[in-house]
Amino acid sequence: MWDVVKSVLAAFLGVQREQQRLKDFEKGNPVAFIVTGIVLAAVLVGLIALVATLAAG
Amino acid sequence: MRTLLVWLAGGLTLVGSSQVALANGWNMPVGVSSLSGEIYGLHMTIFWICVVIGVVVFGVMFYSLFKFRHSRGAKAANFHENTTVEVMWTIVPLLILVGMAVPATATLQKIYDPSEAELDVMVTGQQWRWRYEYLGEDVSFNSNLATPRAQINGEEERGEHYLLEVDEPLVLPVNRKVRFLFTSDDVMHAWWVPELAVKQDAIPGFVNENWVEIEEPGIYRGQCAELCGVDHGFMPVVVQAVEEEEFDEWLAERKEAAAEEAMGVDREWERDELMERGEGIYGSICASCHQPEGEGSPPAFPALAGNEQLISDEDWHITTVMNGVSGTAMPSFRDTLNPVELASVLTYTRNAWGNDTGDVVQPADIAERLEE
Amino acid sequence: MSPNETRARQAGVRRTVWRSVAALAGMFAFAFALVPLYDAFCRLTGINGKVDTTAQAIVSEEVDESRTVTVQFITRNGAGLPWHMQAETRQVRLHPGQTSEVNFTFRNQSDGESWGRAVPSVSPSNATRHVRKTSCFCFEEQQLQAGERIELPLVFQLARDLPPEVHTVTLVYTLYPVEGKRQPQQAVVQTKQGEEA
Amino acid sequence: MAPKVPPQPTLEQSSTAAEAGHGHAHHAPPKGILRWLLTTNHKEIGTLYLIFSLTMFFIGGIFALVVRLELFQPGLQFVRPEFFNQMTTMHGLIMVFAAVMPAFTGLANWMIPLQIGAPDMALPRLNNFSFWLLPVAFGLLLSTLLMPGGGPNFGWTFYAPLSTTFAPPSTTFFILSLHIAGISSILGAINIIATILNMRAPGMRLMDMPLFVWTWLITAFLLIAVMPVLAGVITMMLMDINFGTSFFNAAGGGDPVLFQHLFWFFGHPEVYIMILPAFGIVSAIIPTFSRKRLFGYASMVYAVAAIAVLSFLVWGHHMFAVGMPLVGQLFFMYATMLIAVPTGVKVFNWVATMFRGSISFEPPMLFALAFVVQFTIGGFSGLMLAIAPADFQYHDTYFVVAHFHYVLVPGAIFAILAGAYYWLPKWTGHYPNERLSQWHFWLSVIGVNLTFFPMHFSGLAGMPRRIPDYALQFADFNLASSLGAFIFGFSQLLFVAVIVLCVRGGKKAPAQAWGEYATDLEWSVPSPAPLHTFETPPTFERPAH
Repeated sequence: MWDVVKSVLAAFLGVQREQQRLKDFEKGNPVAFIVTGIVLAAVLVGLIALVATLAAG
Repeated sequence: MRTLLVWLAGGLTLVGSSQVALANGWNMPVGVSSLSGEIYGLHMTIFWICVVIGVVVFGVMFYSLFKFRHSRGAKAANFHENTTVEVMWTIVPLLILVGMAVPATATLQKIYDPSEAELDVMVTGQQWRWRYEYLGEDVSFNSNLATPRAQINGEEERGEHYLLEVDEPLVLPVNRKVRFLFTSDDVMHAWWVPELAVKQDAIPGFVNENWVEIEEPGIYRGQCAELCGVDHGFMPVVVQAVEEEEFDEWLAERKEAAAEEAMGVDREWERDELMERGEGIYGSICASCHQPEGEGSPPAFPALAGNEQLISDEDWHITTVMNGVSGTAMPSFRDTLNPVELASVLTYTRNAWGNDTGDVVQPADIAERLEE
Repeated sequence: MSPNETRARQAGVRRTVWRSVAALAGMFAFAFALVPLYDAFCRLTGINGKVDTTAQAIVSEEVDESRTVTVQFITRNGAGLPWHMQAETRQVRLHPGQTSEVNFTFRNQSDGESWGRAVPSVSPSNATRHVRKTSCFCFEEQQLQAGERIELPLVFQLARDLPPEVHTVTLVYTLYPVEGKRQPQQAVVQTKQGEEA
Repeated sequence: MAPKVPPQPTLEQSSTAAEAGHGHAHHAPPKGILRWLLTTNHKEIGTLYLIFSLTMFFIGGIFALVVRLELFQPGLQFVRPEFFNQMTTMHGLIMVFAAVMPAFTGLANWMIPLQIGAPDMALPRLNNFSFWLLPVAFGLLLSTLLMPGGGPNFGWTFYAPLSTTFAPPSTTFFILSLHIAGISSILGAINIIATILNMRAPGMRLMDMPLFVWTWLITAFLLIAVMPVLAGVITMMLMDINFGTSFFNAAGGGDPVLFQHLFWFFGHPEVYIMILPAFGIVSAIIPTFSRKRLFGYASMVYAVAAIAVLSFLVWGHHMFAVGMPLVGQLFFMYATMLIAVPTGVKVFNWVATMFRGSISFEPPMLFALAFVVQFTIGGFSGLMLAIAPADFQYHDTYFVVAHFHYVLVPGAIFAILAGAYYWLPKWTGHYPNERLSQWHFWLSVIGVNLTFFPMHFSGLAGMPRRIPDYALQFADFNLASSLGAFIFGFSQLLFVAVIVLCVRGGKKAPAQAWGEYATDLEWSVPSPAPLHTFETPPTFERPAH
């Protein structure tokens, strides 16, 4: 699970090693990646919103 | 390769010379409001950060293009990833962005400063003029483009403030916080004066607010910044900032003038008097849609010259001008023109361009309709 | 390619197409769902000065006498309605927690009856949620007979939790004609709604 | 700078099935116009898309030149403001929906099956239908110019209520044409997704696909997500105009600001729809002419995905001046700034690909290099625009016009031109004329920069967008912009000349027209590519590391 999250996080930053990606695509379940992606995107939205709320005081 | 360098040099010279020739007014103005300087500073900071990043990135790129040319016999290396480098060029830009966001957030917070204002001005956008109301002061007026059509059409030499001049500027005091309320009568407009660093949309049916504190007296010019129809380009904003005492005097004078005008409503007006006044009002308010000769531009803007209904039905004519027509560009003028102005423009349109009805609409009649 | 492979491919294509079509239908519906969502979001956050158009209850809470807030009333006449609307006062000064009543006069200056609606807007937007209206002419469409004049109240309370930085609240009402309700025969069936408000 | 083609390696042409006749029962294609009307061949449909897009590019370009002619000097000289507004609106609509988008769809039609080793698109008949919707849609749109009251005059963003209550009578036809164009895009997107997901050569995994295919896959998802929203918005407009609803009309309890939220929820991803495939093209060209593998293939894919996700979170940055609570401004500002990260990654990867390569400057490479530099300039101004307090000064000025034209003209359009030069040998079997291509490139670069660079200055100095006449202090900038626009516009005729010459003859191109570093599957079929390719799927072999 942690591996999936790590890979998706790497995707968000646009950074990934060749071997890791090969591993992902050999072993990984695409649905897991998509779901993790959506969840992390929601987390990102929440995070930006949180920072914005804090900054707005 | 040599051609490339020659062209590059040529291009740079061109850009450089245009900057020198136009040194006056090729960048965002520093402005005269309490926040405009800060916004200018923010703009320049981000600009220079972009320049530095650009120099580094394009530097490496052009170095590579020059150094690793195939024609020089360069042999390609065989690397195609490097996690360290990739993490670096993700993290470093992220930090730079945080560095940009901090001052930007601070400035934004100042823009949203809600402390109490000393003067409230309601700004209403209308196709194609601005209307200013000093709330609680009984002073309000329309502000129309003052540049003659002859200049626009090239029949006359263009003046210094071509397209950026109005018949009545918005007069504001310096060193007082002025709160603006923006709204619109028809479509979206945007009120913008670069030197004041205020740009806010005027939305029909809704109000928006913003504020300014001007620090230097002077005349500041801007334009409507949201496409609002045919004459979007002919809807300037002019703000005249004056010392506080001067402003108070001006406001008192305006109140007096309004009161005087109201007194004149009751007397019987001469036809010529109304016609003359009406022609002026028609030119600044009506002509942009209905055209200077009343020919209109159908289907959007009907002709007034020779308009059967207008000629035969005086009551319909008066109600239409007073109340406007819903769902069209024809606004209601009951609040924006006073009885004398309404009577003048009605008399004018009933008698100009061969509409010779001979009718004289008296200000007193209009006032009575408004009172009812 | 073997017939089996071809068939598998075709099945795959069919599956992809159906999923895409489902996603499309979902997004089209989502676009329309955004309209009420946006409305709800606006009312929740006060974006755009949108206010509730239904009556809210007055909350009995302690009046905060340490603060005084100016409430301005602005009335505007949209195009096409021969009415005149005016607030009896231009502004009131209130403490948060206090309730206030202000009368608005509506006059139909034509010789036909007509329907109108006052569209409310509040500025600044962060005050929107803290203006509780228990009674407002803006909740309903109004009908006026020829030459009729009515007075309608606005009863509202400034919530005590009005953000401390707010000193002035502006309530703006823009009067618009109600389309399709200008025919007298339609209007006859309706009872005069103004009196209920 | 002639292309240096190494001796062609013997290719294992896994039955590219070029040999005429060859067993398969291909119906004799109908002759003449019917052949083009009824074709279901991805290459022919691709050609149709590209020709259509080029035609529309010139029509939209003529509209732009009318605008630039009027703005050549202060005053109203050539057209009235009514017509000027129609020209700016039509220029935007045609360029976005009829030139750039169909050009990418055309390239996708031609190249995606070739790049993934498929015999055709997954849904060939649908493909034909989605193309032929386009001439209908844009014929209708152009015809509105002749209707009473004129064509659309409310800007390509058609903000309500200017586009509803106050719109010319032809607006209903404008909505209809946009609906048809939208259906065409959606059908195209479905077809592309179905093709990419199901028709890849055996052994080719998603992460083996060329970047052009990847970027198009993500673009197609974006299209499916946002085109229905556009359809929803224009349907609401249609109802407001014709059926008395009040979605965007304050008088009936609606809200004009809602229109902008919905429009930009579609509009911002739409911007990426027009740039992501460009990333794919450039990512194919730079390695080829640097004779080196693309740096960070995986990061490139992920960066595109990240940009696509973020594109749904930033629509509010088009609306900073509309009035929004502080929290909203901050949210959209931060989210927008974040997009700079994956975009930066892409630029860095391209530069790293060139670094220590062996670079030559054939026409496709020239356009790709110009793309990288000028797209980045557009990116910088985009970053400046993201800063909300400063955006109050930039918003709706020529600074914005400069920004999005840098991203779309030397951005998207240069990438399309680069792609065309890159694949012309595959399409026609001949190399494009070197000298003419060079002229085309240099005149385009000069023209584009002369047109759009001064717009940064006029915008900062205070010139609003979409005005038919301007104050005297903007005169010099506008003079330069107009000159540049005419140089750029007319130099595109050279491109037509290049294509015509290339179709008719020229230096013969081998299968691997740009050398051994162009390793994608399209280079394994002969040049010109025969009408039917990969009828027996090739076996994909991963390049050895």
